[in-house]
Amino acid sequence: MEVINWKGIVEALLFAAGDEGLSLKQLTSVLEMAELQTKEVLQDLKEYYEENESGLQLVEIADVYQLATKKEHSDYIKKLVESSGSGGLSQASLETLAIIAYKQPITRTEIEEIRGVKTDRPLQTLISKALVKEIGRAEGAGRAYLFGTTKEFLDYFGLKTLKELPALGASTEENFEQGEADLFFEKFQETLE
Amino acid sequence: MEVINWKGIVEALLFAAGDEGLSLKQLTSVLEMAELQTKEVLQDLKEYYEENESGLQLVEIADVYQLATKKEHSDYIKKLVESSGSGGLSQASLETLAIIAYKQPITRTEIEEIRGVKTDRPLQTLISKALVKEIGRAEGAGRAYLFGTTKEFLDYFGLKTLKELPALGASTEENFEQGEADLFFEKFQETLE
Amino acid sequence: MAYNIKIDAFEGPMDLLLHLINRLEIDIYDIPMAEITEQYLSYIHTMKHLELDVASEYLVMAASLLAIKSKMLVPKHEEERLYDEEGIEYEEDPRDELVEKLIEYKKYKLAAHELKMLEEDRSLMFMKPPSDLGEFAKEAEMNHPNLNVSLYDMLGALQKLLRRKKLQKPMYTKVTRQEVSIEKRMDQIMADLQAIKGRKSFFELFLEPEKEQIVITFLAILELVKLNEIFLEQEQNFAEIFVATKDGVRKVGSD
Repeated sequence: MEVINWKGIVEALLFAAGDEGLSLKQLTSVLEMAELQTKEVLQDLKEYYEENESGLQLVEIADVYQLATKKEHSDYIKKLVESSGSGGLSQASLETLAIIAYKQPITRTEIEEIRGVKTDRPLQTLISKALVKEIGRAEGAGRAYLFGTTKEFLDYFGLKTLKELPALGASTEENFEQGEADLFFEKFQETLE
Repeated sequence: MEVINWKGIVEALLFAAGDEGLSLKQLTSVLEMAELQTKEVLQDLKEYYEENESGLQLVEIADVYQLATKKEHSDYIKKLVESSGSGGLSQASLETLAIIAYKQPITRTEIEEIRGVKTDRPLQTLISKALVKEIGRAEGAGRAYLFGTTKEFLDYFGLKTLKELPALGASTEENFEQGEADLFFEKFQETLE
Repeated sequence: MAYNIKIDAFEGPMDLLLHLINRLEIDIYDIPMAEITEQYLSYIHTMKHLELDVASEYLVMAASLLAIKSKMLVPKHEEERLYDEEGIEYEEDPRDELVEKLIEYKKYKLAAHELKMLEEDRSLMFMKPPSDLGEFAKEAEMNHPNLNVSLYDMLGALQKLLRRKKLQKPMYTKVTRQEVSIEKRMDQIMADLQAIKGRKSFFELFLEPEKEQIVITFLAILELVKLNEIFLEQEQNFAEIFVATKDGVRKVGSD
């Protein structure tokens, strides 16, 4: 009989889920086992990290599990952030910039919905580098700031106008736009039938 | 004397960097050690993942080191994903991309000569997916754009560098086009007769 | 849409030719022009017959196949004879250029196949988004654009994000896919409202951030309103919307 490496599977799942983590429920349903068993596997993983020279740890907050780096290594991570701060834009900043470029005007909340993570920092970086600026306020209760790209953005990427941005392919567009309207329409049709 | 857990530190750093990855240079500078030593630590980490029941692996893609989930766990992770459809590139895009990858820098006309068909559309798709970019202009009257592959291309196919592309024409055709082998055998027989 | 079924099976005349060569088990270095031309033309006729839009490239190829075929029928004249370096006579084969092109094309078709396999293999690996390291960073660096990134880096980042995002969707989809029907959702909403015996914020009904779930909930609400099972209240424009049941309504779907 083949032994299934549940611990490894859970590690892989949590890793891929990133900062969002996974709830006990989600894990249980993916693993197709009882919650109690899932908890046991999680406990195993936790101990594995503690006993080994791993740089990771398992964190549990309100039944949501996520992987994180061990506190004792934070000095090195700090160094990493400082050393990469000087040149270039981080992946996070580039993602944010792309979203703003293609979907402006857009609020921070909307950007975060697309990225699935907090975006204060990258946004701050982009503003400080003058690639992005506030271009107005959204309507509605919050009156959130709307962001857009600047003239410097165009200059920097050698574009005359925003229209010169490469068109996103249909499949990209689809992922990006969520296809909400279509789904809506489909469901409506179903109810009509 | 306290022993520093370099392996754990590198794991934590790579974890934090996520799919942005870290170059050997970046790691070396954060760890403040010689490149050779950094490489040793990376090797240690790699072996640690292989030997243990970890769900992770260390990969080198697009010239940076990254952590990734082990392939054998992909079934479970896919359960977390919305049915993503096939998602892959179309045959036309793959052909165009293959020609560009092996013959870059290359103009659109040259690609079309090889494929024997118009190639605007696939080229557009590839550019919008950031797999291909303009890398200059050809000499001569038209000054046509020259195309080449991007860093994202390496990432998309999990290659460390362009040198890792499978050798052109060296691939075994057996499982590709059935009947070829038979044909070869027939010919062989004929020459024997 | 029917006429769109399409030549998609082939990536162009070269691809079609390779297919024919393969199917007819022909030696690519010794193509029987009459046979292949006939087959090729019949294929094109079929496409036309099916009212498929035959791209001009296919017709151009048809013409050159016919040209090669006729060249091969014409006997050689003395002055056209060719000799190699050692003075040995050889024939220039009218098929040479075509064969060369076919072989070249085939090479890349195989390479495309290899890329496809790499693509599949790569899709088995999952990466993690970079952690938010804001807490470690000092104040935003004010150094001006000497960023050393290109438009393509930005597009690349976007593609990475989109690839990754597919994974971040919470599990609800899979669960709800197994059909939380509108009827069921209507029941849930009613039960929910009856339990609190008061009104509930409209938005609180949309707790699961999954688009399918949102759509179903929305349709369920519309349906309930239509059936006069629930009321929607809003005190003024842009104010919060509330949902409430009538008192003592029967449960939807219970009859």
